[in-house]
Amino acid sequence: MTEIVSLEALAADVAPGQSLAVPVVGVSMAATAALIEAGARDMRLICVPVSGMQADLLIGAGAIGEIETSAISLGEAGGAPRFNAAVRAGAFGLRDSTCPAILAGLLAAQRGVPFMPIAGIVGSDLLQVRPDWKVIDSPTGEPGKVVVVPAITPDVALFHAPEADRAGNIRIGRHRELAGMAYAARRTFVTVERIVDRNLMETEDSAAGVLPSLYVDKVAVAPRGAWPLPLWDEYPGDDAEVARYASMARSEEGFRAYLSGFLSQRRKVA
Amino acid sequence: MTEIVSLEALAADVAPGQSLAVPVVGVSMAATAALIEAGARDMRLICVPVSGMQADLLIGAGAIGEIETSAISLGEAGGAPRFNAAVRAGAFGLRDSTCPAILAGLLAAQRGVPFMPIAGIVGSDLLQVRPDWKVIDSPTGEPGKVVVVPAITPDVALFHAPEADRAGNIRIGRHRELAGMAYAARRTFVTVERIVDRNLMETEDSAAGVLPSLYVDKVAVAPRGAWPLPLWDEYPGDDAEVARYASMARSEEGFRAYLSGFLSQRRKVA
Amino acid sequence: MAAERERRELLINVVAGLLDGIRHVAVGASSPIPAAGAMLLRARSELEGKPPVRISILGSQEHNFFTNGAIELFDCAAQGRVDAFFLGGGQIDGAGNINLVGTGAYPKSDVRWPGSFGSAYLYHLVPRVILFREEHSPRVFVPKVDFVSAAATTPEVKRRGGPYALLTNMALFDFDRSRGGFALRSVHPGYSSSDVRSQTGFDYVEPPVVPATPLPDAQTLELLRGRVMRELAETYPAFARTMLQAA
Amino acid sequence: MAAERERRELLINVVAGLLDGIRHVAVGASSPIPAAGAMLLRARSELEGKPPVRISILGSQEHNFFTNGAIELFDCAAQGRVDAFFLGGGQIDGAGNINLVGTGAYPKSDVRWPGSFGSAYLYHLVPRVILFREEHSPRVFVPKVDFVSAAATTPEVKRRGGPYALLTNMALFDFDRSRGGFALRSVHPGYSSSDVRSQTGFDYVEPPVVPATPLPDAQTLELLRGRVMRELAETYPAFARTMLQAA
Repeated sequence: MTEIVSLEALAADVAPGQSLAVPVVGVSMAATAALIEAGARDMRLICVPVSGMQADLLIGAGAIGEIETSAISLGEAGGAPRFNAAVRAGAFGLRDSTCPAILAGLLAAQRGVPFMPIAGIVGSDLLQVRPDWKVIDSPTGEPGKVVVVPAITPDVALFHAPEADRAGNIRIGRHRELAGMAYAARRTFVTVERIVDRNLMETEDSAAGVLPSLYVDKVAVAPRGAWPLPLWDEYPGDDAEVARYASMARSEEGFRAYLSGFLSQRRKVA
Repeated sequence: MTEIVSLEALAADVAPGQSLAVPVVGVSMAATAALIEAGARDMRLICVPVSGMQADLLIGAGAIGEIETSAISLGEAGGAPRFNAAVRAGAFGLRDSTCPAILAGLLAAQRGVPFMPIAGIVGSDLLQVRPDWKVIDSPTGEPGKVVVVPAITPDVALFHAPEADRAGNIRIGRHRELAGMAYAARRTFVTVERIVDRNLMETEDSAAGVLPSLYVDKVAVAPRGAWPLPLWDEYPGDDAEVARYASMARSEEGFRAYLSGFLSQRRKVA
Repeated sequence: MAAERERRELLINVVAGLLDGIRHVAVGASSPIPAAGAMLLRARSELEGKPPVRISILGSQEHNFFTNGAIELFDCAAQGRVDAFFLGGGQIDGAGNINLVGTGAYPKSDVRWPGSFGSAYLYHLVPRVILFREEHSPRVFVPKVDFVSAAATTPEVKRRGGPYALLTNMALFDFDRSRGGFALRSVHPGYSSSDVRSQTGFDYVEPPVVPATPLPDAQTLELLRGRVMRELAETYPAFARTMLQAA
Repeated sequence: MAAERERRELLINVVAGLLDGIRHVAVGASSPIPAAGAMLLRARSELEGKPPVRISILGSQEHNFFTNGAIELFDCAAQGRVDAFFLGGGQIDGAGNINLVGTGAYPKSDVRWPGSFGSAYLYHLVPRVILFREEHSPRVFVPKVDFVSAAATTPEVKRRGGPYALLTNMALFDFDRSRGGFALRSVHPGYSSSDVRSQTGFDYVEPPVVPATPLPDAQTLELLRGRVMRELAETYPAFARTMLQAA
């Protein structure tokens, strides 16, 4: 059953070498700071299906051993400087992907099958750099070549959401890829803005937007836990802060200065 | 975009020989009556993943040319008499399945891939009677034998739900297999208890339980449209009526008498 | 009526025992005895301070932890998140295979049953599948099923799931997966091991002395007749009513 | 500022023309010009009584018709329910292949871009993919991309999707799928066809007389500066503000 723990306890339970799945909406920047504080290292990051400042911070902090992603970008603020530098330096294992392939790999894990077929992709050089992807003749149904990708089973899925209830049910709204991460992962850790007393599963309408506690191992409260990224229905992104990061992180020293400020800022909130 | 039409117009737009996907929760008994009134015949019924009185009525009325299902049963009221009689008589093509295989076939259509792998099933005689299912060696990921099933693309998906809004968005709550049917199908027809003026996509909570109008071709209003079956949040099943059906439908004559009463009853409601 | 209640209470108590140690059990629709067994286990675990037991009852609003539609039970089993499930069968054979399709030649079965439901899948994926069939007769327990809806053992593939026990009105059997067959564990009061032998169409292992299936003790009966029946009434009002009226 | 506004208005008008006839267009995040083009088409279709146009803008709350998470755009495209989409590229070559990964040898790219996003998939599945890249230079338009994120043509598989046109700051090209290459359709006012030739690193077909890309007419400008900018402001407030301030 779901445990309600402190942010520190949540972060401390991710071991070096483990794979960590993170989303693009509902990013737990609070847990990211806590992971860095806890000295996370050699993590295998799985971006579902892309990432931005969260991945760049973890990379810059030296926490990443391998990364699987369809893209790392700061959006309006431009390229991800620590990612780009680390790629040029060959600082970690790089598994370039394409969005639906990451989602298909997670679905294979959700379904308990070793692989998942996926439309498109043929002709892409991704097939050259991903020898774990294969092109096969469809064994049944309409004949034709189909790409298949292996299951992705993250050790831990980690995200941030507006609310949990006391039982550990999480309100995710339409962001069903958050549920997909949890179904596929061995364990799921969630940070939330707040814990509510009502049962989120109570009505058909509210239950429709809920990840059941069955899939949730740990919950920690982290107010403004996505900052400076946005959280739906709660707060917009702090674009100026992301731009400030983009500018400072261009150099290693600038990144260090930003990171130290970011960690103490997050400590103040917590 | 979604058209709002009469029940008769909705039923008239299902052509002989077409495949029709129907669910186990959110059954449109109103459209079933309208289809029978319209003289539906040679339909290929796809039960998602099982059916009961709806399939049995269509079978008894001679509307079914082929049926794909994991089971046909009247639940507490026992076996489905017209189904059982028709199977013994070889009255239609029978494609026996198992629940997750039907859902996997629909998912393949949703994903635009020709097939879908599925766990389990090995050793079942279903593999003998379903030559379209294959056992393959997994082409990637963990080695092992895996069953694959072909895509199922229904011509029409048909179900009943509590509400549509004016744009054709449908409130389905947690019953996501209804969305799955619609994603997979070429066209989707929905009957509803009522059409509401508010936008069902308005809030994150309400949107989470909505099938978007993008997938909905026709909507018809049919009050108590699932009767005598239940509709979540609206009314319980009329178990006495289903039991009366089960008893009458044991004979061909009894079935005829029941059907005639059922059709005039439904006409009165409409 | 009182005898019928006792029969059911014995079965519910056996079910609770078979489920001991699980975290999540799923129960099919219209399965009041398995559901009551699961509720008895949940109540006991709570009283004894053991880890909580989660019960999913298909089709129930109250006992529904799922929000992803019809596939979720199957996905959940595939992920190893369902520890126990119940299956029945029009026919069950000595190898543990079950038939939910029909008798005679397929497809024009002599007797047609509803169909395989999710059995072909769940039998592979749920570690503790309890075969529950009240009618104990040679027409149910056959040497070889006419149609294998779900196979009990498949050495050609890795699987975590399969039969764990078979519970009937007369007896309780264990299933030995390495051997692929049943062994009589106990016979319910009122029957003898030779009654069981004569009513079972397949062969099975039998210990030299066959114990009687234990009756529920006083504390269990109190739980069962109180809290468990109240909880059960939310999902199975008719069943709970009969049980209470018989009291 | 006024010149910048005119440049954008021309591009928006071309985009609307390229989308003519579609029912559903999806637009990536941070793509104000494609989004404005789609909104212009929607407004026009409404005025002319043509079938309604649906616009999905990724990451927008207002223009979000999806309720099934990140996979839904991709599923929707696979089902044939997305008629048009926009892709860019750090490099685009004469065969229509695009590179969103980086230059030089993989994986230690000389210049690394964000990554392939969904391009490898959507290029196969969306019938009308419009390549939109404002910078028109030989470093973008190369003879052969260093990394194929998404391939334009793949005779070895059946596909409904692929490039339809390429729109830049200087010109508009059509893509011929049977030949697998571009043909210059028109050059924007202020540039000549030899400007285009000198700034394009790949070969392409050029008609004997190259027309100028038409400017938006008065009615279009009215729609664009009024209704379309108001609608755009919901999703791209900063962009809409610049456009209005330049007026």
